[in-house]
Amino acid sequence: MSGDALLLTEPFDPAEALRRFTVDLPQAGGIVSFLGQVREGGGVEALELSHYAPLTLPAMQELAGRVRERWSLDGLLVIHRSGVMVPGEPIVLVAAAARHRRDAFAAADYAMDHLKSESWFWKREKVAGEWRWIEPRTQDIEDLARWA
Amino acid sequence: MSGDALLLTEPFDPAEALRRFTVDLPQAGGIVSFLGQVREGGGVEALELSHYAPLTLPAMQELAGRVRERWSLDGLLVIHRSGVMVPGEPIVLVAAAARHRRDAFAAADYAMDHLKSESWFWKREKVAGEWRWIEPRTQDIEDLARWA
Amino acid sequence: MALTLVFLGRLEDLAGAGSREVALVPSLAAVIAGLEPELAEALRGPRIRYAVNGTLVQGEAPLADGDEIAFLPPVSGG
Amino acid sequence: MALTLVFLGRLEDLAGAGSREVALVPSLAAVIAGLEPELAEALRGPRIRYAVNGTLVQGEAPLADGDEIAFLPPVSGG
Repeated sequence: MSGDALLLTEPFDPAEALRRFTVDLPQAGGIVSFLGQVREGGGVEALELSHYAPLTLPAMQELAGRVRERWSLDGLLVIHRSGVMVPGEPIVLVAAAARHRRDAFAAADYAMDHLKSESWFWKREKVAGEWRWIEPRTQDIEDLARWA
Repeated sequence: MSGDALLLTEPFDPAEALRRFTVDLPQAGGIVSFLGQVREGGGVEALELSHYAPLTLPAMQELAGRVRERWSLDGLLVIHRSGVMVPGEPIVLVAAAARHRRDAFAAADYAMDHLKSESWFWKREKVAGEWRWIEPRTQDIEDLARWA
Repeated sequence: MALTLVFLGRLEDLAGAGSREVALVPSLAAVIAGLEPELAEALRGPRIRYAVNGTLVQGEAPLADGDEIAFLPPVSGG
Repeated sequence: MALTLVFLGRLEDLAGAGSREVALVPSLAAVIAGLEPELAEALRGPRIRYAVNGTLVQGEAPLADGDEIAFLPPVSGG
């Protein structure tokens, strides 16, 4: 099965990543992708994600394995950035390829809900030159409850 | 608001279309895309979609308008092919950009369910040199019922 | 004084072409009655829809010279 | 005979650095007790998790020379 979980410390090109993912999967009828990027606006000058190497990538790989078990997929790709990013820069790309559209949508949606709430990333953002940590969000817990 | 509904009679590059869509939307936190392509396998040599010009594109534009009303989006893109396509070739690309992830997922999912079931396209596929028409599918009616 | 008929999907196979011209008659029912029996029967099917000049019509519609009548079977699934 | 402590997220600000070395002591409780009071109190918070050499631990864990102990606050939302 095609696909992988990657933790990158440098910028990446999501369109190119998606092109490479898709070209290997002519047997898939549908490919759903989610791209998360640093939002422009609200005075945010930069976003920094820190990770803890011994936990972060293994947990991403474990999540990818769970997604593959739960849905019938032809391929799954999970790319997550770490480090400092500026507005408009990609943070995360998830792509799920499946024979059936519903499987691809559900797998990408599930992967994002769990990446957002479970992944070992700590975020801070820079506003007016000051860094401040971003706390957990209630919405993420509600998103997770959808899959119980 | 960025985005459009396009009916194309020639091949297109979904990765490039998605890149152009995304670059104009730095204020969007998340972009969900669905790419449907002609599946390789099952002996299908080609797929032909025919459309009826006075109805097909206006209905796609009407659907895009409905999606924009129903969810809070920063951008929406709907591209659909017509004509003869070979396995691996893109048929449809839907992309929804939103501040919030859930809106982007729901809008792309809804747009695909309605494009598949309501759009004025008639398909036939070529297997072992013979063209045969593809009939409506029960699954599409079930998919639609999710949004009632 | 003519009408253009457009046959979509598998109706094209039954009609032998994607479109044809016929002499002007005043109603959809009269158009259909003037066609080959097998094609006419298919066009009267409960799931066939009609458009006159690009607008869907229910039941009957008055016809005029130059009108385009499209016969639309159910669209194909995904 | 030393331990490496790693402070993630906002704990890094409280500790003044992302990591530090401390002398070997036999338990997590003893490690925390040896730190500045404000930092120690934060590390005892109910939502802080611990990992020893990359493995999450519940409550206590025996410690040995060279162990890396990570203090993990709740991860940030999306």
